Amino acid sequence: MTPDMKVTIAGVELANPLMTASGCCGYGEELANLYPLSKLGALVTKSITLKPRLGHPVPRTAETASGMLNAIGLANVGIDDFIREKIPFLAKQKTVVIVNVAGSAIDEYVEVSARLNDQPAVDMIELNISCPNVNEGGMEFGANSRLTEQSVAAVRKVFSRPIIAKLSPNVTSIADIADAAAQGGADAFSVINSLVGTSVDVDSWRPRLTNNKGGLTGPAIKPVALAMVNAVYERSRLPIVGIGGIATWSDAVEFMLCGATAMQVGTALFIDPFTPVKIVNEMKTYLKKKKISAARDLVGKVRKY
Amino acid sequence: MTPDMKVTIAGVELANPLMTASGCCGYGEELANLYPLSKLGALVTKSITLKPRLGHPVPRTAETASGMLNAIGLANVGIDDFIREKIPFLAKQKTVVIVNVAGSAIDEYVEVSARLNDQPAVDMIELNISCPNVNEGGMEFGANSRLTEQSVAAVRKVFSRPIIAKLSPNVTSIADIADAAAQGGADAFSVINSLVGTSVDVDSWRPRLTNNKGGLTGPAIKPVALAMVNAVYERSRLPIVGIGGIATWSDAVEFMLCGATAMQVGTALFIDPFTPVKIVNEMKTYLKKKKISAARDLVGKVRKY
Amino acid sequence: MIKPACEDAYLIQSKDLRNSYYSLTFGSFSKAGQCRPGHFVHVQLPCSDVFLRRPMSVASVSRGKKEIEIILKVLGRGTRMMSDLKKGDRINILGPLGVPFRLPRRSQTVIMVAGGVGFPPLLYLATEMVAKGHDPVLIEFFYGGRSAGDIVEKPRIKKLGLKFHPVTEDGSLGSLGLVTQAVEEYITSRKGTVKPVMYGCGPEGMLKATDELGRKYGVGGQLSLEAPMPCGIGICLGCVVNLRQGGHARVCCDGPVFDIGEVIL
Amino acid sequence: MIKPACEDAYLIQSKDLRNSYYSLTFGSFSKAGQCRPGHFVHVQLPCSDVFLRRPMSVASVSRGKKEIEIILKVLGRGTRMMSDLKKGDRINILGPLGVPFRLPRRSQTVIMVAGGVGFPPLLYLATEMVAKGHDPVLIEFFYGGRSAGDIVEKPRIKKLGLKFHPVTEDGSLGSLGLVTQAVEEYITSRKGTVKPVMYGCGPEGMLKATDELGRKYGVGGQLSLEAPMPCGIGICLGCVVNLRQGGHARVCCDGPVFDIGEVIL
Ligand SMILES: Cc1cc2nc3c(=O)[nH]c(=O)nc-3n(C[C@H](O)[C@H](O)[C@H](O)COP(=O)(O)OP(=O)(O)OC[C@H]3O[C@@H](n4cnc5c(N)ncnc54)[C@H](O)[C@@H]3O)c2cc1C
Ligand SMILES: Cc1cc2nc3c(=O)[nH]c(=O)nc-3n(C[C@H](O)[C@H](O)[C@H](O)COP(=O)(O)OP(=O)(O)OC[C@H]3O[C@@H](n4cnc5c(N)ncnc54)[C@H](O)[C@@H]3O)c2cc1C
Ligand SMILES: Cc1cc2nc3c(=O)[nH]c(=O)nc-3n(C[C@H](O)[C@H](O)[C@H](O)COP(=O)(O)O)c2cc1C
Ligand SMILES: Cc1cc2nc3c(=O)[nH]c(=O)nc-3n(C[C@H](O)[C@H](O)[C@H](O)COP(=O)(O)O)c2cc1C
Ligand code: FES
Ligand code: FES
Repeated sequence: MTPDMKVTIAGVELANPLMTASGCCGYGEELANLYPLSKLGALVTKSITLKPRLGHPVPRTAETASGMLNAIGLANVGIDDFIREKIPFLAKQKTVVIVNVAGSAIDEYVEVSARLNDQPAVDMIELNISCPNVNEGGMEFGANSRLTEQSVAAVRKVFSRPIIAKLSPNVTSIADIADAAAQGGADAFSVINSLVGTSVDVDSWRPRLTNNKGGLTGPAIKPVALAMVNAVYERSRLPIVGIGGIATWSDAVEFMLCGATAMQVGTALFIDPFTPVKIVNEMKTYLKKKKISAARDLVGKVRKY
Repeated sequence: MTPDMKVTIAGVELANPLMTASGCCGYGEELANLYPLSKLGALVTKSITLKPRLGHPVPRTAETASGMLNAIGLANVGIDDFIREKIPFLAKQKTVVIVNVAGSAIDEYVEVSARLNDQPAVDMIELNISCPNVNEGGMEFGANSRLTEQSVAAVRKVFSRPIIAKLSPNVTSIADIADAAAQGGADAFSVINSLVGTSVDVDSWRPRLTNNKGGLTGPAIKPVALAMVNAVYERSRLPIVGIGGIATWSDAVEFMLCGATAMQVGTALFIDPFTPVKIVNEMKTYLKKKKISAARDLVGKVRKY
Repeated sequence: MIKPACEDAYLIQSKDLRNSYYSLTFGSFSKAGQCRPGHFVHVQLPCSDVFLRRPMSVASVSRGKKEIEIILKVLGRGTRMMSDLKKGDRINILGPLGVPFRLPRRSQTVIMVAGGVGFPPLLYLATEMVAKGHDPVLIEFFYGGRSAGDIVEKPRIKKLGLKFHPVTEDGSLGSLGLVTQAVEEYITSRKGTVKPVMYGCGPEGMLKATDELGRKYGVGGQLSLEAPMPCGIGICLGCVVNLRQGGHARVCCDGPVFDIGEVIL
Repeated sequence: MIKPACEDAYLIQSKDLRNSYYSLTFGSFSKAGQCRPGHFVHVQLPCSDVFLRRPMSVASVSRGKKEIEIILKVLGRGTRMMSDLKKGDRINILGPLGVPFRLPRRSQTVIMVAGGVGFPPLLYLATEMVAKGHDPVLIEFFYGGRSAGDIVEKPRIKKLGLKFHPVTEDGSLGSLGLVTQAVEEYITSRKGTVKPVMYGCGPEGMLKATDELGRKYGVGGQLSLEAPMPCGIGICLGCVVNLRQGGHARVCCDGPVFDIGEVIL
């Protein structure tokens, strides 16, 4: 008997719980050259902003121990070109399409989300209120409960399908921020975005990123991500999309046990673009061995001491 | 010409900028069997509490990607036995002795610190207001500016030599907490303690730590620690002791460039107990090559974009 | 207290003992001559995909040649990577570590209780005792495993001339059952005639049962324990066990060898 | 667009070319036959101490045998670990990747400008051209380095029968100076007589100078660029360069080969 891999996030059914993470799969075109995107539970696009952005100058990535730093700077084609050039391709893919939305002011989130509301190919949006590059007075939206609630509430008014709030790990209490996002009308959470970090070249004394700092991702951050997924799970009943260092089937199982209904693979795609496909297959083997009939039965089942 | 490795923290001169981190070198006895402790800039003891503590049941450590989790639970001999059994040994070592102080209420910090004030062998104390195991209503002291200021101020009244406040990375703004600690009378900061994280065994569905979560340490967290050291450096003029994932001379140089005057080595001692000694030697070679006459000339010299 | 070395050694031989067991011999280890039975070494893999060191009991030494042997079973990532090592590969060794076995008096009857991967330190202990003149027929070497495949290095054990008692849970080799059952039978059958001393190393359940046997029949001796060991030298406090008298002991440096009855197993 | 493979290959030969240069040949790579000059492969080291893949130009292929060769210079952690690989070691290869060189017309005079570690793709290009019937004497192969040691595989280049122009900054081999100075002399001396096409690969400064030469003298051609490449397939946006026409291009998949004048170097 093949285990049932389907999971549901805010009423949207996914063929399996594995998504590709925002900023780590472009708009899907490159991965579609490697495997049919129908093998993914969902694809999450690069963050879309109102205007096109080139992002920060290179170097904008750096290698670290079991991870990497990036300060791409929300490089993207902007909402106009996204709708014109990318949506037609995405509409043809047999996978759930989640568009990640970013902005530097609430108005920008609202405008981009409103435009996406008219695009039926967009199944959900993921609000990136947690990017170190999105500032209002030097503070991430996602680091502040009030701003989090306000931005989600504002988008809620213009977007009628599910909204996933992508939470920042760079906070004292991620569960408090999750509460605020839920209050604003979020349907689900993505946990976590990258941790703020930096790295310096000891020869030139230059930061390794032109942005001076960036986001730490990859296996290095997995323990932090798992703890935060579990903290949100214990606080809120909304579904959680777990993110952070997932590279193997057992990583994915750990996230589900800690409370994630679905997972996103980011950095691991750079090491092996087939990672989510492999994880789905190997997770099936695991479930069979454990005689578990459905992947969703793992959610939150960690047996705490 | 040999580079000058001496650095000064709050008026206390260290032979070199490398210390061993609290909880990673016991009370110094084991390392003294490997090399004279005079090779260290300073030794920081395991956190000392009022009463002896056995800590959490095992398993209380777990391996992660380029790092580890621990939830030792502040196991220590307690202030009485510390003074009776450990101080005489430490007093004989030709290194600066920093005693790390922990407690679960401000009174406890005060009492332990007052007792240490009478011990001339104790050159400084490091206030551990950042341990995930020290709770007041489920919240770390170090996650809250008010509690941080209060606890440092209370200890300030009873301890006359330098106080280093050890800051938690599990906060929205470590610079704000640093401000609060300075306000309370801290003379220096240790940045950072461990990041909250967890890990689950996918066979047994059990957390890998009986405490369910623990502190992530090791090279995995180095980029986060560097960014936090730099954030505190840009906010405050007090000296910083950089901690987090330091394993090589170039790690140590990165920390100094980001603003650390001295550094602590924790997890790397478990891989190679000689790490700080090696770093001091290799840093000398680096300084010579770069024609820099004193290690302290590196502090804060990162050439930001 | 021995001052351990922390230095690079080189794999000079890797022998596949079947059923995931391997014998690895490392050369150029300056402290080989100071490794006693019960000592362990803390092995750092050359790739930090295995981040922490792994403790491995010393199974034999070639003093003059600065060689030490470990015998391992592939259980997880660290042991798998060790089994993949090739001749000439560099490996960093910290050791010898821990408190070794106290050797018995030469006339004593000795019961060894080895379970699975706990066998290597007892092999070394028996070898050392025989080399030092202990009459091998006084050594009752009980060695238990799931099945025949878990009992490795049989010829080597037998060559020592000791009394070899293999025990398997499926009866595929030696007597059927748990090794501690066989030991209990031995003790009860000899009761009063000999005053043996017991040495045990193996999985948790086996150690617990051995400890109980010792206390029940008043047989003294020592057990070598396992625990997760981040540092191996007493500085992390990750490896503690509860002592019967109260308080904790660190397995890495207060042990790994403890007296029967000392630890709550 | 070629669908790249992502599969394990095996080192079948490692040749020390001196001065930190190595030639590595990997076997069992199913897409060897589809690797064109200018393509690169993205190499994953067997230990994640080197966490990200490393891009390496294809230097030659043995189609039937499913073998590809790369030539590397040890510069940092990744290349050091590659140079330490031993015969039989498994390595994961993602490739072929990128846009390869556009081959010149058969009658064209071709100027190759190779600098240091940028030499491998041009070696492959020249080899392929000659194999396809391009008259080797039409290929002016300029190859620059600090000193003689940076000019590797000389016999192999010469065997192609092309016109070989080594250039060193210290004059220890060939002409003295920068390779682009030698190229400029060549272009000015032949001005009007030939309409060459230029291919360049090498360090940043060399590429910039080659690009300027091309634009100054109206010589078209292509340059192969380098950039830090986390993914190699266009999904991370870490490897961008500024285009002269405005906007960005990704070096990994819009390049690494770009037309002279296309990119702001
Ligand atoms: C003093 C001592 C001597 C030992 N001698 C031998 C020996 O001679 N031969 C042999 O095959 N094995 C021996 N072991 C056990 C061996 O160290 C473990 O099997 C090994 O650590 C498992 O590592 P792994 O990487 O293969 O498994 P993993 O599952 O990858 O290990 C993951 C983590 O768990 C810890 N761990 C897992 N199982 C154990 C265990 N049973 N004991 C301690 N830590 C564990 C590891 O240290 C590591 O941090 C000894 C252990 C100790 C404490
Ligand atoms: C398309 C392409 C083809 C290449 N072909 C070859 C080749 O055939 N032979 C060869 O020797 N080298 C080649 N390189 C360069 C080679 O990839 C770098 O020398 C190598 O990445 C340096 O890696 P390292 O681990 O030794 O150095 P490290 O300093 O450890 O690298 C650290 C980080 O910096 C990045 N990095 C450092 N230098 C470079 C660089 N020059 N270009 C890109 N990334 C860099 C690495 O990707 C890594 O993330 C090529 C690069 C590209 C982009
Ligand atoms: C190169 C890169 C670019 C990213 N860009 C975005 C982005 O545009 N929007 C966003 O919400 N997250 C972005 N992220 C964060 C990822 O979506 C994800 O939250 C993070 O990488 C943690 O997952 P991982 O450890 O699997 O990579 C980016 C990450 C990387 C590595
Ligand atoms: C096993 C272990 C025990 C620790 N115990 C303490 C402690 O008692 N008090 C404290 O302030 N920090 C403690 N720490 C945190 C370290 O002092 C240090 O801040 C942290 O490990 C980060 O440094 P590292 O990456 O070099 O290990 C402990 C860390 C480890 C790994
Ligand atoms: S392993 Fe660290 S104290 Fe025993
Ligand atoms: S390397 Fe990732 S887009 Fe080019």
